[in-house]
Amino acid sequence: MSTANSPKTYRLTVPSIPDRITQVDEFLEANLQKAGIADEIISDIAIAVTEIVNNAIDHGNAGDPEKMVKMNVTISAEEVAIEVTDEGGGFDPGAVADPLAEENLLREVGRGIFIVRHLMDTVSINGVPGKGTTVRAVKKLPPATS
Amino acid sequence: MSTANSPKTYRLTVPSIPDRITQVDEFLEANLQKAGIADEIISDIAIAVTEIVNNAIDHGNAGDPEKMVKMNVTISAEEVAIEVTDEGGGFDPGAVADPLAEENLLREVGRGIFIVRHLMDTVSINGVPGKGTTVRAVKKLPPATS
Amino acid sequence: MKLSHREEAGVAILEPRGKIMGGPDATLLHDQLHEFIKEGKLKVIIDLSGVDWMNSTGLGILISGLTTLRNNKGELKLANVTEKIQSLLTITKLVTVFDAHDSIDEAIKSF
Amino acid sequence: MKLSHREEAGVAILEPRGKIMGGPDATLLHDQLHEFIKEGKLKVIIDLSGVDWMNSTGLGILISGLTTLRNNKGELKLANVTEKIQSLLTITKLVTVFDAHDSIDEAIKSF
Ligand SMILES: Nc1ncnc2c1ncn2[C@@H]1O[C@H](COP(=O)(O)OP(=O)(O)O)[C@@H](O)[C@H]1O
Ligand SMILES: Nc1ncnc2c1ncn2[C@@H]1O[C@H](COP(=O)(O)OP(=O)(O)O)[C@@H](O)[C@H]1O
Repeated sequence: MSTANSPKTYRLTVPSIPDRITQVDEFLEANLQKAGIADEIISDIAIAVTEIVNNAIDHGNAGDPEKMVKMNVTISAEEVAIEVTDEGGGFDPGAVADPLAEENLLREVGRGIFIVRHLMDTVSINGVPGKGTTVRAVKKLPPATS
Repeated sequence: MSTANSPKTYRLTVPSIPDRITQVDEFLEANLQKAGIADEIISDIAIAVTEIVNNAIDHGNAGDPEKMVKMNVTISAEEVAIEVTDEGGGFDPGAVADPLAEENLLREVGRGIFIVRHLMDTVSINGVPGKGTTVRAVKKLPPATS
Repeated sequence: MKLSHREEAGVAILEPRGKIMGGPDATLLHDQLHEFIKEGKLKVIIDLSGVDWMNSTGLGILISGLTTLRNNKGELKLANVTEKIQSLLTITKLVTVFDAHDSIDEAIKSF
Repeated sequence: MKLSHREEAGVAILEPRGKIMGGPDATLLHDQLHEFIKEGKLKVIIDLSGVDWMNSTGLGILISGLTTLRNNKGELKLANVTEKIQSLLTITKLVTVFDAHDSIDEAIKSF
């Protein structure tokens, strides 16, 4: 693979409009495909990233189209690192209700971060009141077979 | 009132498009207002008629825009009679579930005919398989005070 | 029906106006409730003061709002129920299902 | 996501295709389920064979369909759950909530 040794970073900024998630996904998947990453892994990353960006739009920026969501996608031979930053009030991930608790099973929402942690290898959430939230999630890639 | 002694019939035919209910209501209310009927009574009739026409569109004609719903509104000094006919398969009003039963209270649907019977003085439902359903509902008017 | 909404003391307040008779009305109200759920606004009041009348479609929308919010650990309250709507709630036994209040203030305090 | 639907043996079958990732998807699916309820079609199957993947928005839509239909005395079944979706249902414990079948035929028979 030609990109094997030099990490590349791709950047996208979108306004907080729910329908823009389609554009975010297309941008992400196109760049991962260009880097020769397997479809199986691409869909895991895409699921996780759409969760994170939906949260940034809905919760962080509360759907205010004046507020932006920034995404960096860094692809190296070893991993794909995603960083999503919003302009919201930050939040405490420890305070999120357990989506596996019996009484929460029929809730329509509340599984996003849980799924991100399951699909990605490392996830860090940095919410600073007044400065927004940055979520960083990394997916390790299998060693190249060629 | 000038129309006191000569019953007048107004006719409207609409295709089975759910949004057309607005037009049906406007047609009905305009004619009842013209006849000098009190607002209180107009809204009772309007509630009942929108129930009947929604049923004709949704259940009778199953939302097929090629099938029509016909409405006659006859206004006399004594009463307002409504007749709504669809092109559906007819139905058995006796088989409709009781909307007051405990286990049906949280259903979103199933209260229409019950409400029509409550608001109007006489209601007859004539469903003929292959010939559609005609619902006739009459509201008695209070004696004129002038 | 026309629909607007506002927020007060952390409670989302829906303000339908006009008549709730079916057609486009159900979608409008339902979409707004789902928008609230997505944004984590789970305390919702429907202010009925501006509603001239509703038929069973309107009642169905209220029930859908109630059950959807409950499934998501939220709560729906009604405020300013007019006489005509109160009578529909009574004959359909839905008075036993909804928590209705005489004013927005009282509805807010009841959460 | 693209959405079509058909009917078989008195059962409404929803056929979403593509990815279910949020934005416009939720409204589309939810409106169609409400349309079914209005028309009295209360046995519904969601055929997932054409869905590449979904995120929690998709799971939320499935739950909303399930609870909305149950509230209306209907039932929702899943058919042709792909491996990726099955794994999401498993880790979120939603396997215990949904009735899933390997084919449309089996899902129809299960009502
Ligand atoms: N970027 C963010 N800014 C502020 N709050 C957030 C953000 N991301 C997540 N949250 C909070 O964490 C909760 C759980 O998020 P998640 O697990 O994705 O479930 P959902 O988004 O379906 O509610 C959200 O309801 C919200 O309160
Ligand atoms: N014009 C009609 N043609 C065929 N079936 C009808 C018609 N009107 C009513 N029905 C049947 O009667 C049932 C009860 O109607 P209704 O009390 O108005 O409740 P809803 O329309 O909310 O289901 C409907 O679900 C439908 O099965």
